Formats: sequence, structure tokens, C-alpha cells
Amino acid sequence: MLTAGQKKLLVELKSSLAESVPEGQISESDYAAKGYHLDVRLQKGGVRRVAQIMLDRRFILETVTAVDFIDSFELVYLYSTYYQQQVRLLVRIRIAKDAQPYSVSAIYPGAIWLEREVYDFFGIRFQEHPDLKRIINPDEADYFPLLKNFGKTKFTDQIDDILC
Amino acid sequence: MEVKGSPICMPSKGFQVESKEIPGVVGFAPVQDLLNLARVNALWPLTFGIACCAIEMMAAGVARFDWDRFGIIPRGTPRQSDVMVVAGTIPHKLVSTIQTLYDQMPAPKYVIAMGNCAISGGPFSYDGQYAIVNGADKIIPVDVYIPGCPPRPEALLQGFIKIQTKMTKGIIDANRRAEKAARRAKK
Amino acid sequence: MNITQLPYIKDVYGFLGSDVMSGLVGLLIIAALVPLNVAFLVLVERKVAGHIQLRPGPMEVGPHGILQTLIDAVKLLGKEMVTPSSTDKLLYWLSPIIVVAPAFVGFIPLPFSPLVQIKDVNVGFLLIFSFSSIGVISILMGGWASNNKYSLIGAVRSVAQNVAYEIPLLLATMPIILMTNTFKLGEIAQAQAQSGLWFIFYQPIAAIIFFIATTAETNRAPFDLVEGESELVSGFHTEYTGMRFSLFFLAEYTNMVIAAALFTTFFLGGWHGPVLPGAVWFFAKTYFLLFVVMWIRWTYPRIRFDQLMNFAWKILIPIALVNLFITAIVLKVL
Amino acid sequence: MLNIKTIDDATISQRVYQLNLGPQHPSTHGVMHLLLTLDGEVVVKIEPIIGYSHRGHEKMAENRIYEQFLPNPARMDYLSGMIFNHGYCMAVEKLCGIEVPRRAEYIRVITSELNRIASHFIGTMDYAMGLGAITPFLWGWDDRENILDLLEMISGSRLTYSYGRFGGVRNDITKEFYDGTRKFIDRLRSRFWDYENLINQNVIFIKRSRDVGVITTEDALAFGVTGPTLRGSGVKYDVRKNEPYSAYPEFKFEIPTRKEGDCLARYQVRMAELEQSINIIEQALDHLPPGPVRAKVPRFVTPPEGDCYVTFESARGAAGFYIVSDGTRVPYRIKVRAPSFSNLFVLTKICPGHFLADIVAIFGSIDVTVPEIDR
Repeated sequence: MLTAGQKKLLVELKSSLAESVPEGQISESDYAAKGYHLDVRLQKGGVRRVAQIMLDRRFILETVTAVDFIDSFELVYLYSTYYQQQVRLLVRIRIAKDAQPYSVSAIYPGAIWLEREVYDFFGIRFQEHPDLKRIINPDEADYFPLLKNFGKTKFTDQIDDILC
Repeated sequence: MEVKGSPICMPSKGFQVESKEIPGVVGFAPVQDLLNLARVNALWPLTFGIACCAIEMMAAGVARFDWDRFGIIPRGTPRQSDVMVVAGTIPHKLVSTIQTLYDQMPAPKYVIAMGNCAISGGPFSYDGQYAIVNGADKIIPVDVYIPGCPPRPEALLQGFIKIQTKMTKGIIDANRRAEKAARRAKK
Repeated sequence: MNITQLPYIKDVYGFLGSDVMSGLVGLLIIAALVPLNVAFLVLVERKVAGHIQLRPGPMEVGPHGILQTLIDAVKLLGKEMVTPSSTDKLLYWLSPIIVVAPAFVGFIPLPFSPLVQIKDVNVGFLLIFSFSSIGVISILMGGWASNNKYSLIGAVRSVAQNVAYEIPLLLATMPIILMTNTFKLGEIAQAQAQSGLWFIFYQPIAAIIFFIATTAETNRAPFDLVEGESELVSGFHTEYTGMRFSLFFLAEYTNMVIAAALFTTFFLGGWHGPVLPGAVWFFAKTYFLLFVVMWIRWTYPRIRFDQLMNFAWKILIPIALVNLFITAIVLKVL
Repeated sequence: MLNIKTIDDATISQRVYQLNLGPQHPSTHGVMHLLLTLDGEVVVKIEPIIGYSHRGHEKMAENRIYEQFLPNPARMDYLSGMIFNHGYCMAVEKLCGIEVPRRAEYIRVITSELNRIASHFIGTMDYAMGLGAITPFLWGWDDRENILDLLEMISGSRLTYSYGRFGGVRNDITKEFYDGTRKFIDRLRSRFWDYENLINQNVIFIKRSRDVGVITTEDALAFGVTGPTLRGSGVKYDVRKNEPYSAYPEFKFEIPTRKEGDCLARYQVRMAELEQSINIIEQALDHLPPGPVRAKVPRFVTPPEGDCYVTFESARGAAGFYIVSDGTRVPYRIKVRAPSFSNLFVLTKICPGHFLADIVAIFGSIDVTVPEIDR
């Protein structure tokens, strides 16, 4: 039940994203079930190119976060706009555990803190970030808490003992 | 068990304050009592709210549960406050701040650990927890614990009253003297 | 006129009736009156604040919380006198003492009633203002000595504020001096009693400026930037504990009483009143003014520092000058 | 405002000193540490240091089943605890595809709007207290206590609610709650006249708030600012209207905005939102549908593999839950989008050039809750 304006914007977005990030797979997802309209999966890079397109279309960068899939990280960027139609876009990129992605803080100043938080919890170092240091955990902390191998994480096979 | 009419925060029947005689305590009783009475009726807490319990502490200072009736004025600086109400969770980043604040407070000072987080880490303490200290008594000596998450403002007021009963019976000073004597004896 | 100037006193009591003795008795009365006054005022302030904020205020100590301030004082006496190591010891120790001294001196020339006046100093009005600026020096000393950034900002603000508001204060009282051409407060009150018309009707603008300037002078109400809790933690007395902190408190409330008493002497006819004896009228007017100051404190937020300065230099002083100018012309013509 | 650019760097370095509006300060609404670099009383640089009430919510989520994580959202933003609680339930319902009965949706809207009113009372009156007026703070709390009584009647707690469940709410609202809310709404309408006289037309309040801390729409866009702080700068963005969720499409209400973008505009937006919330509650109470309060849901939900993002309008802005599930009963990753996190960072852009007293005002007008920032 997308409105006409949203459909037009989505089509235009897909076209501009496709020609700027050719190797990315752009798929439309069901907003009712997923909460976002477009799911952009990038392969090698292009995070900053996508960010530049988003800024030109007056999207805001809602969150930058990461998910630790044991062998690799998945960086997730969420863009949404409120100027024209209400559209939300989820950009994901799989990076190796020791990869150093580029920071989008040059385009979105708000990303400075968001990326510092990702570094603080996952240890992902962003290149060209103005001052990449810990933001929430104590500065002298040497651990990255949200990694799956840090501390006690209940994996799927240990469900029984948490049945309290 | 059918509880009719007894207000929720009345202490259970088994609660008695045992004031056994502490040997070797020499004090000028009347002056000490007058000073204790004065300290009891003018407890100035340090406004140091960390999390949700801070909102209930503010609620205790507001028109409905007004703690000004007991002569309690919240003071901004540790220099002029008697009671430090640790209201909320204590992360590692805050430990040094709490300790410096506690040291800056002048001599007859007391601490109220308000809420489960300040007593034992509350809902956030589990074996994989990396961020918080499990309880305020691990970093500063605590006199009164107020359970609840967050405790109701009346519970905080009862905490203040409990500290008042402790102060007027001199138990806190006696305990501290007994500890000092024990430490000296051990040395 | 003073009770000791009655003719028969000197020869009947000999030395007992001499000026020196009356001065001593007067100082004793001040030493008793001032702390009692402050204790009462602090309690009234907390009660007024409570009732404005829909809550009862102190209730537990004594009947209806009357002894609350007494208990506060005893508790503060019992507190440890912390002297932080990084402070400038001498200034830190001296500043609370110097802040209280001028507050006591201010009571000498105040004409409580035709007979009751400690010493009708012939430069009474100048005496009070000059001593009040000594109080500012001690605040600066206290703020500087406690080696704490917040208190330094508070102290520097208090100096700028008092300098800015001393001028409109004096300019506002000049028309009164022109009208009664005397500095003696007793005679000013006497002039209003004889003419029956209080000076507030002659000089409404001067009265308003005087009231605003004294509220700012005593760091009260919307001008309490020196001890602004929400910005500077506790302003200049952040590092003071126990009895030293209460001395600052004592000085602040005494200055408030002197300011209100001056307003009643200059504009509300001092002890002049129809039926009741003089002193009752004097204290009634003074305490009503103090209630107004407290009432303002609990309704208005604090103004910013540059607004404070602009208000004094750009608005109050020009108006005070114009008012003085007009009074001079009118007096010349009449 | 003093123009910082005119002072060249050489002189700045001598006259500048650092002041800690430290973790413990009367007007930092919790343990927020603002490291100010001051030149005299004018702020040259401001750096908020956070993390003083970090409790590791997201790490806890990874070793608890979905039901066990229910109490946590309310403890993140405890001023709008009910809204966060319902938000988390909505996120899991969207993930598992659970259908919520209409009566439960209405009850969720009523309790969320009551909680929003209570949170705005603290936001606005704490701002007024930052300026030095203490009486409005106590008047605002007086009204807030009535709301807390109402919400305590049905949910049992005053601040940190666990009233929402997957598929609806814990229990139905009682007749007492229904009449209590009606009475409360009438009383609140009569109280607006008091606030109008005490604060809104207070000359000093206006002079202290006008043209202080102006956030332009460009800054708001670049920093991801949402909520009343954004609506104060003239952008009409409210998740309840732009991305209608729960039962909000069935109610008629407008989104108050102001163009100036200064502290006063943000204050007026919050006060205007009180009236809108009352309208919503009244409409919801009038058309409260009968029916069950909770859908048939298995005792432990097991969402399918995949991820989903749900956003909702908390009192501070567009909050959101991004849940990644690996098909088991333990969430693989829960990311909470805290609106205060982005709203706070805009301070570094707008504060230089203001006075120390303004910093307290701007920080109060942005109305952040610290545990929501630190999570």
C-alpha cells in the first residue's frame, strides 16, 4: 500500500543507486514486515557514495550499527527521510573482522558519534574519522563488549538453562 | 495472608534496632545527643541522581511527598551536604567520581543506597555483566539500603527516617569506632 | 534624637548615660537582633517558598517547624570545618569574617523609632553604602581563595554586579538628600513624619530604581547570578562548609534586612504611622518588603549576566540621572 | 552573540580554560559531563562526555529470551518508559507477525500519551529550573503525580513500566482508571492558564530563551535530530503522523511546530504537544472498542530468521528497535536507536559563542535522558 509519491521516489532512488553503486544488490522489501522499503546490499564499498546520494535527497542518517556474524561484521546504515514521502532505506555491507571501512562523517557530521559507538562496542576502526576514541565505555577499557566471543553470550544451543 | 489496613512500607514486626552497649565508648552524652538531634533534623542530601531512582528522589522533594518537612534541602556541592543518596546504577566510569564526592563531604557523613542497582546491581547484575559495579557498598560505606526499582518516594523518606533513628542511637559512630579499634588491634 | 540626649539622663546616671555606654548597649542589641532576624527570615523564606510551591515547608522541628533554622545553625556548628588543601589559607579563613562585619555595622544609623536609634551618625546613609562594598571584597576574596573555577566565576560576577548597581542606588537616593538636605537617616524619617506625606509619592521612579538596585546589590531574586545554583553549583561559597557557609548566609540575609530598612526609611516614612508606636510600623514595613523580595525570588527565573549589565548601565543609570535632574530643577523653582 | 571567529587563535590559547559541567551538577539532568572550553564566560568549544550511566542493555539482550528483555526498554528512557515498552513489543510483534487486537492498541495509545504528557512536564519544567525558576518545576510535578497514580493503577509501577506484552497489554483498564483519566484531563485543561501566566508570559523567561541555541534545519538534517527539538526548527516530522503505527491513524491531531528553532520554540512545541496528547486520549477514551486485551500468543515467541526495524515517537524523538533474529528464542542483536544520542550531539555545533548560562538553557531545552544515550 505504498503511496504514489513513495513509489516514484523508490523507483528514482533505485535508478540513481544502481548507476552509482553498480555491484550493490538493491531489493525492495515489504515495509509492513521489515520496517524499511529498500534493502541495499553492498559488496566491496561505496558506503560514502550512497551517503552522498542520500544527503543530496535530504535523507537523515538514523543509525550506524554493526552485527557480529562470528566470521565477519555486517555494517548497517539506516537512512530515512521526512521531507517528501516517508521512505526508509537500509544499507548493509559485509566486512572482514579486521577491515577498516571509510567513515561517512565527512558527509554526515552526526555520524562522528555513531561511528565512535560502533568502534567502542565492536572495535571496527573507521578511516578518516576526526577523533576515533571510545565514547561510552571507560577510556582505559581494553575489551569490545558486543563481540560474540566477549563475556557470556548464550548461543542457541544453551536455551534450556535460561528457562527461568 | 490477609493484610488489612497496614501501610505498605511499615517495617515488619521482627524489625528491632539492637542497641547493645559498645564497650569503651566515652562520649559527652548531652552534647552528643543535642548535636545528633540537630544533625537528624537538618539532613542536607547531595543532589547526585544517576538514573531512574533520581526521578523518584526528585519526586520525594516535590509538593506531594515534600521532604522539606524534615528540614531536608538538597545541596549542589558535596561540601555542604551530610547525606549522599546514591540513586541509580554505578558503572565503572562513575566509580572514581563517587569516591571523590564521598571524600569531599565533611565529617559526619552518611550514605543511602537507593534502589536495587545501588544495593546489588539490581536488574542489571548477571554473570556476564561488564559495565556496572554490583552495589554501592563495594566502593563507599553505606548506612541505609532502600530496596525497590525504583523505590517509592515514601520509601526514600522512610530511608531518611531510618538514618535518623540510627544517628540518634549513635550506632553509626559506635560501629565506626569499633571498626577503628578492631583495625588498630589487628595491626 | 537619641534616648541618651534627653537632658536628665547624663547627670542622673553619670558614666552609665554617656555616649560610650549607649554605643556599647546598641552594639549588644545589634549582636542579638541580627542573628535572631536572620534565623526568622530563613524560616520565613522556606515557609513562603513552600506555600508558593504547594507544599508546607519545614514542619517537624518545634511547633509548625519554627525552630528549623536554629537546628540548621547547630548542625552547621557541628560540621567539620574542611579547608581544602589547594586553597589560599589566609584569605579562605578571613573571608567569612569580613563578610559579616559590615553587615552588623549597617544597623547603627537605622532609625527604628524616634527614640530608639543606636547612633544617628551624621553621615548615616554614606556609612551603610561604604560598608556594603566591603562585603563585596570579602565575596571576591572567598571566591578567589577557594581555588574553584565555579567560585571564581561567581566572585568575579559579584564584583561586576555590585559595581554596576551601586551607581543607580546612589543616584536614586540623591533626590531624597536634595529634598531633606541631610544625610542623617533620623532626620529624613523625621521630615516625612512632619510633612505627613511619604517620599514615595514625591519620588516613585526613584523608589522603583532603589528597590531594583538593592535586590541586585544583595544578590537576590532574579539577579542572584553570584550564587546561581543551576549554573555555578553554589557560586562563591561552593568550597565552604559548616559555620563558614552559615556566616555567608547570615551576611546575605542581614544585607537584605538593611536594604529593606533603608527603603522604608527613605520612601515609606520610616517609623511614621497613625496609631501604633514607631518601631512597630518600621518593622512591619521592613518585613512586608522582605516578603515581596522573597515572593519575587520564587516566581522569576534568573537573568543572564550580560542582560544584568545592560540593564544597569543602559537603563537604570540614565533614568536615575534624569530623575535627579528633574528633582533639582523642581526644587530650584519651588 | 560574541563572534568567536574574530578572536585569533593566539589570544584564544592564553585566555581559554576548561570547565567541567561535571558528572555531578545540579542542572545536568542525571550524570552528563559537558567539558566546556571557556573564554571568560563565552563557550569556545563544548564536548559532551557520556557513558556515566551505561548498563549494557544491548549485551544483556543477547543472552536473554525475548520475554526476559521486557523490563529493560522502560529503564533506558525512564521518562517515557511506557512508550519504549510498547515500542519493544511492537518490534517483536512485527518480527513474529502477531496481530494485536484493537482494544489493546487503544490502551497502548492512551497509556503512551499519558506517559508523553508526564515526560513533557519534566522536560519543560526542568528547562525552566535550569533558568532559575524553581516554582514551575514543582507545579509541573504536581500534575505529573496525578498521571503516575493513573498509570500505577493499571500497571503497578510509577516509572519503569512492564505493562506491554507481545500481542497486547498485561491487563485491561479498570473503570476507576477510565473515570480518573477523564477527571485528570479536565483538571489539566484548567491548569494551562496557570502555566501561561507563570512561565509563558514571564518576561525574564522569554528574554532568556529567545534566540538562544538556534538549530537550523540544515544542522538538524546533518545531525539526525528528531522529536520536539526538530519540530522547534520548523520541520513537521512526527513518527505518529509520518509512519502511523498502532492505532494512531484513527485519531485526528496536528503536529505543533515553530519556525525559530531557539529554546523558546522548543519549549512552546512541547507545551503545545500536551494539548495534542489530551485530544488523542479523549478520542481514544470515547471510541474504546470492546474485546480481548491480548492476542493468543505462545508462551515463548520464536520469531523467524531475519531482521526488522520498528520506529515509534518517544517524548524525545524518533526512537527505534532494530532486531536481528536467528530463528531461536534468543535475539541475535538488538540495536536501540536513541533519539537523545543524536539530539545531544548537535550541541557541539550550536553552543560555541553562547554564555555559560545559555549552555545550561540549551542543554535543558534539548531535554535528554542520560541512560537512553548511554544504553
